[in-house]
Parts: sequence; structure tokens; C-alpha cells
Amino acid sequence: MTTEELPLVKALNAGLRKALADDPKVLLMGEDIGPLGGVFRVTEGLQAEFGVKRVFDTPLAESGIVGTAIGLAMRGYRPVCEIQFDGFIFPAFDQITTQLAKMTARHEGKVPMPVVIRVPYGGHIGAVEHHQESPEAYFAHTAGLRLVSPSTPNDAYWMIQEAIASQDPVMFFEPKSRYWHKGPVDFSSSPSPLHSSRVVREGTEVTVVGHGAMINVLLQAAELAAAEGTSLEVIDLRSLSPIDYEPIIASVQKTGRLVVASEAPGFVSISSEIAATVTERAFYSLESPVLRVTGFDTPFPPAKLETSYLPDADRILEAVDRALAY
Amino acid sequence: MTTEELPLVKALNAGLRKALADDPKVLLMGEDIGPLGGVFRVTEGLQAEFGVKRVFDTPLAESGIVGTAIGLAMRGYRPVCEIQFDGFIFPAFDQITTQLAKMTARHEGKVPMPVVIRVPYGGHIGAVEHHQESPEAYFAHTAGLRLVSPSTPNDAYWMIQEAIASQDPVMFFEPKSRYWHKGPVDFSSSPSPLHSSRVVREGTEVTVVGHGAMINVLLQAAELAAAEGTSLEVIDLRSLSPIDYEPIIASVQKTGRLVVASEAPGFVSISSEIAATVTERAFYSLESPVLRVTGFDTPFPPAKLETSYLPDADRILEAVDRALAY
Amino acid sequence: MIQLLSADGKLASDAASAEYIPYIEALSDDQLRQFHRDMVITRRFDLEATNLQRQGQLALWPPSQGQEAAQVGSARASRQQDHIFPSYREHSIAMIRGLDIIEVVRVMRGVSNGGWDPATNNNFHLYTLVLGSQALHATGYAMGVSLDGATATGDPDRDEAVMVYFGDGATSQGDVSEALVFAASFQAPTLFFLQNNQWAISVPVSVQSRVPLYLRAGGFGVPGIQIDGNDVLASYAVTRRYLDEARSGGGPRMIEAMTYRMGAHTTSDDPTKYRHDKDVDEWALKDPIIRYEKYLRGRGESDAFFTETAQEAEDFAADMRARTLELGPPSPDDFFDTVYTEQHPVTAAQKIWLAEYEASFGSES
Amino acid sequence: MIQLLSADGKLASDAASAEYIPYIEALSDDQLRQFHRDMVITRRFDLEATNLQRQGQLALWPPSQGQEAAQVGSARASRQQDHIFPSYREHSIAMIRGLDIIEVVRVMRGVSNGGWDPATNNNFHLYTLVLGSQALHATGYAMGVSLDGATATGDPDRDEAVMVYFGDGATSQGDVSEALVFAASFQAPTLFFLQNNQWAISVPVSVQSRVPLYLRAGGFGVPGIQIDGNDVLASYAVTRRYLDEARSGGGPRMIEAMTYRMGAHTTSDDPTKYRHDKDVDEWALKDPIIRYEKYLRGRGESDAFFTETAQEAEDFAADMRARTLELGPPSPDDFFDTVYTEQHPVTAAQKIWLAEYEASFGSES
Ligand SMILES: Cc1ncc(C[n+]2csc(CCOP(=O)(O)OP(=O)(O)O)c2C)c(N)n1
Ligand SMILES: Cc1ncc(C[n+]2csc(CCOP(=O)(O)OP(=O)(O)O)c2C)c(N)n1
Ligand SMILES: [Mg+2]
Ligand SMILES: [Mg+2]
Repeated sequence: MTTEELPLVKALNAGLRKALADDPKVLLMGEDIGPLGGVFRVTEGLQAEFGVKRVFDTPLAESGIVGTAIGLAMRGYRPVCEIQFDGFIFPAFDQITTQLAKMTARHEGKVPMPVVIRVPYGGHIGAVEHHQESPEAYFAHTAGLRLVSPSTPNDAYWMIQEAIASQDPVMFFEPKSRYWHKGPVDFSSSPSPLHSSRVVREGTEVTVVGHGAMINVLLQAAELAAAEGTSLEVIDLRSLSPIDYEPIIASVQKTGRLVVASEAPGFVSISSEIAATVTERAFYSLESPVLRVTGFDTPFPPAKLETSYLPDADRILEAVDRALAY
Repeated sequence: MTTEELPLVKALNAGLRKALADDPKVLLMGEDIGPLGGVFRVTEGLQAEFGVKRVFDTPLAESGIVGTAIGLAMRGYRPVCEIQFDGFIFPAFDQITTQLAKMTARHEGKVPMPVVIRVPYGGHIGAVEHHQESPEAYFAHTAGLRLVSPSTPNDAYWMIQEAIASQDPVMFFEPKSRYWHKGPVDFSSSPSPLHSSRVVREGTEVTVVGHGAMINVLLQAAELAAAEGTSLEVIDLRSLSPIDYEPIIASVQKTGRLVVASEAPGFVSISSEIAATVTERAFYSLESPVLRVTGFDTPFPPAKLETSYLPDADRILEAVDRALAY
Repeated sequence: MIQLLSADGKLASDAASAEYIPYIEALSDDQLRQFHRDMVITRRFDLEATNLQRQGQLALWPPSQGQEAAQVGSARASRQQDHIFPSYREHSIAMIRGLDIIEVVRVMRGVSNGGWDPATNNNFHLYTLVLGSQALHATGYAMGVSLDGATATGDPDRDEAVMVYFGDGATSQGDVSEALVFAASFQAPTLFFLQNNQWAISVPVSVQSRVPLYLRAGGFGVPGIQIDGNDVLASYAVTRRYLDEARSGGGPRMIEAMTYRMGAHTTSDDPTKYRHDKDVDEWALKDPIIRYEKYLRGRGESDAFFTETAQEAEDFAADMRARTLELGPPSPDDFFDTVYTEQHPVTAAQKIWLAEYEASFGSES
Repeated sequence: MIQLLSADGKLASDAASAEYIPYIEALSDDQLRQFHRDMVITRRFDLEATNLQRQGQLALWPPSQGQEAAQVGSARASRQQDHIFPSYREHSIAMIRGLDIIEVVRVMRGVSNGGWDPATNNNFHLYTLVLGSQALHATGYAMGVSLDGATATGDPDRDEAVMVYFGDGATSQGDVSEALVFAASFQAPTLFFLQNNQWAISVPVSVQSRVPLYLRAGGFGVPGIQIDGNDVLASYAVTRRYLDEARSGGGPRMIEAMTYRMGAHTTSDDPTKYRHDKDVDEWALKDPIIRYEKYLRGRGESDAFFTETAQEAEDFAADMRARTLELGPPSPDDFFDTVYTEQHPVTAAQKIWLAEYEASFGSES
């Protein structure tokens, strides 16, 4: 069999297993990733299969995890660190920004930093504080890092392997609300390049872009819009740094309108970046300003407010309507 | 005398002295701020004047500084923390983003967080790694914080007092390359609101906005442009979160063109935000896309490269020309 | 390890423990009974909350079963004027400090990210989920107590101290170490109360440290001590003494309470993946409530008291359940209004936008 | 505190120190002379660098004067296969590990943020300016050494160990504590070498800790020891032993070397603002070079050797000065090319943009 239906979490697990099997320098490290298999079970069974030297639980300290991963990478290993939840990455922020991101430049290119940091992120799971955030912007603003986020099991399977193979540090954002959703994984397909975006639904009137769990929302919105006679083109960013702009520009040249959606707060965000850059590069094509549909500029609210906080298909359509009204 | 010529660093010192004198709850804390008066001498003489209980050196740990400042604020104090250099704020990032910024919301508004974090920032001083960065974007993306940056001694004197008086946490970015530049400080003027931007030079053809040390560069550029017959309107943001958009929009409605300048890398930045929002709010007024002139998307380079890295008047004018060419 | 109560519920009296016995002797019968009541009620509502979570009424519940003695003893040792910074499992401490337990339920239901005002709730601060962060807040608070001159005046009924709770896993976080540095440097009246329940989710304490954790304190110049955390009397007496030493100007202190998390880490956790029933069974033999009941019975406490307490616990749990079911959703408006203390243009505008946006559906449907 | 050399340059032999004497006895005359040479050359080029900074040739220089014995002894104790993670003041260690000192000059001149490859420079890693960060890198590196089976094989000439340097101020950073946690947990072969030079810029070590800092280690389960850091023989012998214990599977270790920063923190600093000449004068009496010279003279070392060494130091400094003045500016292209290892569209485009932009002026003028 070369294609199998798998939930995203199992596709990741398979991708990690493949990476561990292919390269003895690959290590998995983090909190609760060993016997427990991670709180989301992404690493389930991997310690049993590859042993405690390849897949191990660390002391409970995120700065320590990333800081020691840097040392391991200097030694020639390819550590893959799990951060348990989006909101708990901040204790590691200093090691990520002042060390990991700068290490290769600091060595004038002589020392690669093949470190992957896996971050389950985003809302829609009804969890308590710090468990539903989308911190991508902080890392996107940090030169020296690469950021990606798969939205499907197939991408999850392939992108985790490409991230691990990268000689540069990769922040790997996993849309946790999609963990349990199934999709086909083609074990034989040659993967798209890690940093390419992809048109996932063609359309003609308004381009909508997003990443991770937002893709599903955008596709829903496109269905609803189609039913009302409006044609949306949906683009999955896949890579958040660098951003693969060509497909977006090409699409905007066709549609003349762009809506950028994200769970993260919109102020000083990746959505702002896309709006600014697409406007700069496709100024004469735009018939309306790029509109952003994002989480509000507040801390992530208590779970009972998440449906108001997070953009849903209706909020996407509201922006689509506004874009069309120009 | 109500007006005096002072370098920015002494204006800040005077503002801090005033705040300490006016409110016994104000405390200054940080590394080397006591007998040494801070590595930039911003707190010079204040420990001698107000005693070691009001102005004190802490152990060398930025997370500890901000974390204990939060506790002190809960107790009713108004701590003003000094972070020694921009690049050393990251160990405190977790306490700032997951705790300080969220604390009032977490208490459903019942507990204010009057903490000021002073951050000398920016380049142009020829210093080694981590001593010339502009990390504003990270904090601007963080809801719950307020961000300001004075560009003149007069603003420094007044804004530090307004920041300390705020019931919300304020990140106070001090343009360190301007510390030793003199300007008039009017001790009697009633201050502008903390979060207002300001037109600092009127013009008609292109609007240029920035903050901190960039204002001086923008004014230089405006002089040069005027000499060549181009009229620039210069706006000092003063507040980075929230951004006071009205004067910018009004200006763009007049000029039709906007250049946003900043020392920070441009990718996912405050410059991106301004470009996106102004485009959204003044779409029909813009005759060219908003152009950004920023630090490059790399770590801050070795000091000997800083003049290539940091936007200067020429780079501003290059963008102005591009904007006018649309 | 300080242990005042033997496995069979007798007052022990080895040399190290003997000096703590007077603290117990000073307790009234009512106070001794109250310890039992606290533990039994806690265990009961903790179970109720776990059930409520299973029934979809809560987002999460971190059970405290097994840790009641460590919590109740230490909380009862705190004085009215003391300040408590919990982690996220200190439900009995919340109750003892007089916080309406429904406030904790609101957090775990996803109605609030906190919500109560410590100043009007006997200085019981919010739960903190980012491990170890609160150790610095507590230390900063204690520095403020010192600055206020509200400590070390010589009057233990007025002098304030600060107690902060955290787990064995959290000790690895830099923030906990930094809190020890700051507390020692400023000689702040902070008592670091570490509940070593042997696990950080699935990771055994041996991964965090190969030496007993109370030794950690000494390296920072902070006196540390290990106690039997399943012995409510040891927890009470040692905490009482350490808090009083801290409040009287002795500087910070640390207590490591050896206990065990009998249940899952939280309702999301499946401990069968990483631990053996055998270990749990062994710790069950050291159950803090059973042991203390033996002690009380040894002192002649009547059956009636135990029956009444059980009923009290049932009533408490039933009341908690009823009020949980009544909890309404939070309001987005309130949320927008409380991000900042002072007016903010962005949240103000977004609040209006959302209200109008949501209203637009109301009028359509 | 381990001290092998008395103030008047005699080998001491108190009980605690006696066991280290064999390490000294095993040294050849050449090796003993080399310690002196290292210290004298270091002090001379350190002064030269300070002058170069004053003349505007360097952005900054952190002088190491006063700390030569701690650095030279420990560096000479490391074996060829060991890995060294410095802070930013370990100039003599750089030299001893065979790094061309001009590499350090490039950093302090603002030509590079690092630049050398540790793999081709005897495992001497880059300077790190964010205090304490390197403690975690060293520990991770040591974990990798263990994973490779390159330690604890029983062959000290092959087994690898990792040594990390940091200061008294840096001990307060969470990262240093976390490094102790990780090193202890994984029993990594890390030697934490703390130079307690009594100051973190203007802040005395008493603000960081009220108890000796070597005790910090014990609380994490890491054996720690205090040495006279102005005694090159103590630094050598204790480091030799601790590194060998670490490499042979004994797990991490910490050494606190008591020394003094005789100069300013860096060339930007003005120590008259915060410390008394009296203290500096007292420490001057403990000068590591003078003390060791007495020892060598006591062993019969000739005047000629000291004169030759002084000349060697002059030559070294003169060479460093000459090569410093020859250092050209870095290239923006190279900088853009080395941010990532693999191709990156943003840096690639910005590199081209800047080159064209700068060229546009060239053609104009
Ligand atoms: C900074 C941070 N990292 C990770 C987590 C996720 N997490 C929640 S509880 C927990 C284990 C905590 O163990 P311990 O400190 O022993 O407390 P216990 O749960 O046993 O009471 C983990 C890893 C977190 N809350 N905060
Ligand atoms: C995280 C961080 N905070 C602040 C600084 C600024 N700084 C540079 S050196 C120094 C003092 C360091 O003292 P210590 O660790 O004792 O080392 P020493 O300079 O004495 O060798 C400070 C505060 C820094 N480099 N990194
Ligand atoms: Mg625990
Ligand atoms: Mg020092």
C-alpha cells in the first residue's frame, strides 16, 4: 500500500518514525514524550521502538530543552524537541531567539543548526489558559528560523521529515485541533518543497489564504460562498517563514481581492506581513485593500469564549463581502 | 526656569527623579542601576537620593527582575525595571508575555499591573552582538502591553512619567543612540497623551513615519528632499502599541504616499502592521503602495556592518523616490 | 524527614520530630477535627469535580487526591495575614483560605482564566499554569512586604509572610531557581512549599533530580527541610514554624513535602501508560486521611463526628455540582474590558465590532 | 578552599590540598614554565587590546587581568579531546586551546559575531554574551558525547569531557540552574567552571548569593569545590581531577575559582563609581603571576627565563596589534549568505538589493 487514511497525529508519528529509522543522528526530546508518547500521543511507541537514547524525556524546563538541543546539534545530532503546548514555549524564547536562530550566522556559516521544535498550537479544543495560542508571529519576526505548519496528514508526514532534514532550525507548528482528523497519506509521493505554498481550491473572485487549522475553515467558507455564487480561491501557506508569495501574487492578479485569515491576534502579525507585501507587489491588481480576519488583540480568552474569538467561516465570509463591496 | 537644554539621558533621569519624588510607591530595579547609575547613567544619583529601598540592584536575572516586579505591583508598588540592553530582554520574555501582559485580564480587571520596563534599544553605537537590536515587534504583538518610545528629551522626560503613572504595563523603549543628544525640556508644559503620534514636520508629497532614533534620520531625509524640491511630512509614532493612526491617515489623505521606517527587521514587524492598516483605512487615498525601509531580515550584523544594515536618510529617499514613481 | 504521625496514627517522637510536638499540643480539639474535615471535604469535592469533567461540565480537573495532608496542614498553618500563591492543584488551600470553590470551578470550566481578587479572598492568589512563574511573583510580593515593614516587627500576629506552592517537576524551571536567588538576596519572607508527588505528568521525580529536592534550597542559602507530606500534623507544625521564622526576619525557607498523586495528572491523563498499580497501591497504604482518622480515633473521637463529616462533604460536593451547572457563559464584552485597566482603542473598537457582528446574526435569524 | 601555593610561593600541604600535590609533581619543568608563559603573555596582550580599544580600534575589550591563574590552570588541565565553552573573558583559554587570538579581536572589533569553527580550533567554542546560555549548550554537547559513547570507556586519553566557563553574576540566570539540572539528570560529563571575580559589573557577588557559590552545585546533586583562583597550580590540579572524574563517568562537577577582576568590567566601564581602591590593592597582593613567579624562582628558575618570557609577550602583543590594524571590514554579502545554511529567498533577495543599492552610489560618485 502506498496510500493510507490516517489522522494527522498518526501521520506525524509515522513521519517521525521514518526519520528516526533513516538517520541515527535524529533524536526526539521533550516532556512526557517517552512512555506516555506525548500528551497528544504524537511520539507514541517511538521510545519502545528506538530506545531511551533516541527518544527521551527531559527535565521539565523548556529553556533547558532548547539549550541542550543546540549543544546536541553542535555535536552532530538532529534533535527534534517537543514543546508540550503553544503557551509553554516562552521559557525557551531566549534560547530560540538569541541562540538557536543566530548560531549559524555567529559561526559565519560554519556550523549548521538542524534543530526542529515541534509546537502543537491553536484553539478549538476548549482547553484552559495557555493551551490554545498561536504564537507564530514571534518566531516569524526572528531571522534565522524557518517556520512551517502542515494542514493535512499528508503534509504532516512529509513536512516533518523535510524539517528534520533541514540544516537550519525549523519551528514546526502542529494544528492541534486537526490532530484527530483523517486524510490520505501517500507514502510514495515525492513531497512538495518545504517552503512552498499551495492553491488548495481554485476560484476567481476572492483569494483567501491561511495556514494550519484555518485551511479547513477557509474551505468551509469557500463551500458556503460557492453555494451563494461567489468563487473563492483558497491558498494554504504551509510555510510561514519564508512565505512563498508567488502563488498568492498570481492568485491576486487573477482575483483582485485578498483575505488573510489566522487564529493569532492580528496586530503586528503574519497577516499584517502578507497584507503589506502583497499590496506592495500587486498594487495595481488590488481592487480592495487586503483584509485580515484574525483572533482579536487580547490574550486568548477563556475557552467558553473561543468560538467568538476564533475566526470561523462566517467571519471569513463577512470579510469576503467587504472585499467585494469595494 | 521652565525650559532647559538636556541630553535625552538626563531628561530621563529627571523624569525618573520626579516620579520617585511624587509617589513613594515608585521603585527602580535592575542590574547596575544603583551605585553605577546604570551602564548608560540613566539612574545616576537616584539611589543616593532615594535610598537602596527605592532604587536597587537586583541579582543578574531578567526573568527574576520582571517576575518579582509583578509581585511588587500586586503588593501596590509601581516598579520600573531596567533591562540593560535590548538583546538581554529575552530571558524575561516568558514573564512578560505569559504573566505581566495577561495578569489584569486573568484577574478579570481586578488587579492593575503598573509595571514599566525600560529598554535601551537600537543601533548606531558600534557595539558588539545583542547590544544594538530593536525588539519592539515581539511586544507589540503581545496584547496586554503598551509600548512607547520617545525621540526627544522633552518626550523622554514626560513620557517616562506618564508610563509610570499608567495602571497598565508599559514597555518603554529608549533610543540609546539619542541618549547623548540635547534638546529643550519644558518642565512646565502639560504633556501630550502617552499614546499619541505627532506630526514633527509638515509636508505635502510623501508621508514618512517612524519612531525613536529613526525620527532624526527622517528629519535629515526631509531636509535633503526639500533641497531637491520634494516635500516630506514626518510623523513620530511615539506610541507603538496602540498606534495612533489618525494623524497618519490624515497625512496620507493629503500626500497619497507613505514610507514607514524602522531599525528593526521588516518581516512581520510594526512596519508591516502600519502598511497593512493604513492601506485598509486609506485605500482610495494611496497613489502608491506603502513602502517599508527597515533593517534587513537577518540577525543584527557585526557592528562594522551596521551602517549598511540600518536605514539612513539615503535609503529613506530611495523609497520616497520609488513611492513617487508610482 | 519530619514525621509526627506514625503509620498507625500514633504521635511519633524521634529526636528530629520532637521539637515540633509542642505545635501539635497547642492545637485545640476543634482545630484537630478541622484538619480531618478539610481533608475529607476536599477529597469529596475533588471527586465530584472529576465526575463533572467526565460529564463534559468542566474543561479539565487536576485532582489533588493523596496530597490532602500536605495541603491542609500547610494551609491551616498560615496566618490570616499571610499571602498564598498556589500552583493549580491546591484546591483545599483555596477552600481553607475562604475562596468560594466555585471560583476554581470557573477556571477549570473555561469560564475565566482566573477571576478572583486575592485582596478580598484572604490573600489567596490566582492559580498559575506556567510552571514556576508564581515563585517569582510570590518572592516579589514578599519583597514588597519587607519594603512595607510588614514583616519582622516581632509581632507574629501581624507580621506577614508569603507561601508559594509548586511541584517536583516545576523545580527544574529556571524561574524557581531565580526565585530562590531573589528571595535569598533580599531575605524576603517567602516560604517555598514544594509538593513532591513523585510525578510530573508521566515523568518520575528522578528525572528532575537524583538527590532529594529539599537540598536544592541549601545551595541558594535557603534552609530546607523534608517532611512526610501525607502527615497532616507534620505539614502543619513544620509550616507553622517555617512561616513564623520567615515572618520574623529569618529570610526564606523551603519545605519539601513527600507525597503522592493518587489519581491522574489531570482528567486528560492516562497514568496506566507510565506507572504501575503496585506503586499506587503502596502509597494507598500511606493514605493521609486514613492515617489521621486513626489518630483522631486514638484520641477518642466519636463515630458520629466521622459520619457527620462525611455528610458535610456530600453536601459540599452537591452544592458545588449544583452551582457548577448554573454557571453561565462569560461575556465577550467583559473580557475586552479587562485586558487593560485604562481605556484602549484597539480592544474598545474590537469589542464594538464583535457585538455588532454577533447582533447581525441575531437579527437575521 | 583548595590552595596549593602559599602567598609566598611555597607548595602548601594542608590535609585537603595534599591529595592534589601528585598532580603537580607529575608536571615537567617545561609544563611548569608554560603556565608562567601563558599568564604573562595573556596579561600583556590583554593590556594591548585595552589600549587598542582606547585608540578606537576595538568596539570593546573585557580585560582578564587578575584572572590569569584560574584560566591558565584550568585550560592547561583540559585534554586535547575536551570541549571548551567560554563566556567572553577567557582570552588565555582561547590562546591555550590554539585559537588564533585575532579571532577574538575580530569579535571585539565588531567584524564578526563569532566566526571561528570550534571543530578546527581544538574544540574551543565561540564566546557567548547572553549570560549563562552557554551552560546549556555545553551540557547538551556533553549529552551528545555520552550518546556517542565517547566518555566513560576507561581511557582518559580518549574519553571526552566538556568544560563551561561562566561568572558569579551568571549563576543567577535560570539557564545556569537548568544546565545543572540537565547535566545531573543525564549524568553528562560537564565541568562547570565558575570564575568568581567578585563582581558582575558593579554588583558585588553578595547580591547574587549570601553563601559560597560552589555550594549551589550540591543542591543539584553535582559535587562542587572551591579553589584559590589566583593559584595556577590549584586551578590546574583540581580541574585535571574533576575533568577526569567527569570523563570517566562520574557525572558533572563544579569548580568555583575565587579570583578578582583587577581591571574594569570592560573598556566601557568605570569601576571608580562602585568600588574602593583599597579592595583592589588588597587583591593586588594576591597577584597570580607574582605568586607563581616566586614559586618558579624558588625552584631555581633563571632570570633569563623571565626576561625571555617578557620579550615573548611583547612580541605576541606587537603581532596582535599589527594584525588588528590590518583587519578589513566584513562583507555584507558574506553576512547575508551565512544566516541560513540552506538557500533562503529573503536573505538572497536582500543581498542582491543591497549590493545594487550600494553600487548605485559607487557609479554616481
Ligand atoms: C512552563 C510549562 N511547561 C509545561 C507545562 C505542562 N505541564 C503542566 S503540569 C506538568 C507537570 C508538572 O509537574 P509538577 O511540577 O510535579 O506538578 P504536579 O502536576 O505533579 O502537581 C506539565 C509538564 C506547563 N504547565 N508549564
Ligand atoms: C542575559 C544578560 N543580561 C545582562 C547582560 C549584561 N552584562 C554583561 S556582563 C554582565 C556582568 C556579568 O558578571 P559575571 O557573570 O560575574 O561575569 P564577569 O563579567 O564578572 O566575568 C552583565 C550584567 C548580559 N550580557 N546578558
Ligand atoms: Mg509532581
Ligand atoms: Mg564576575
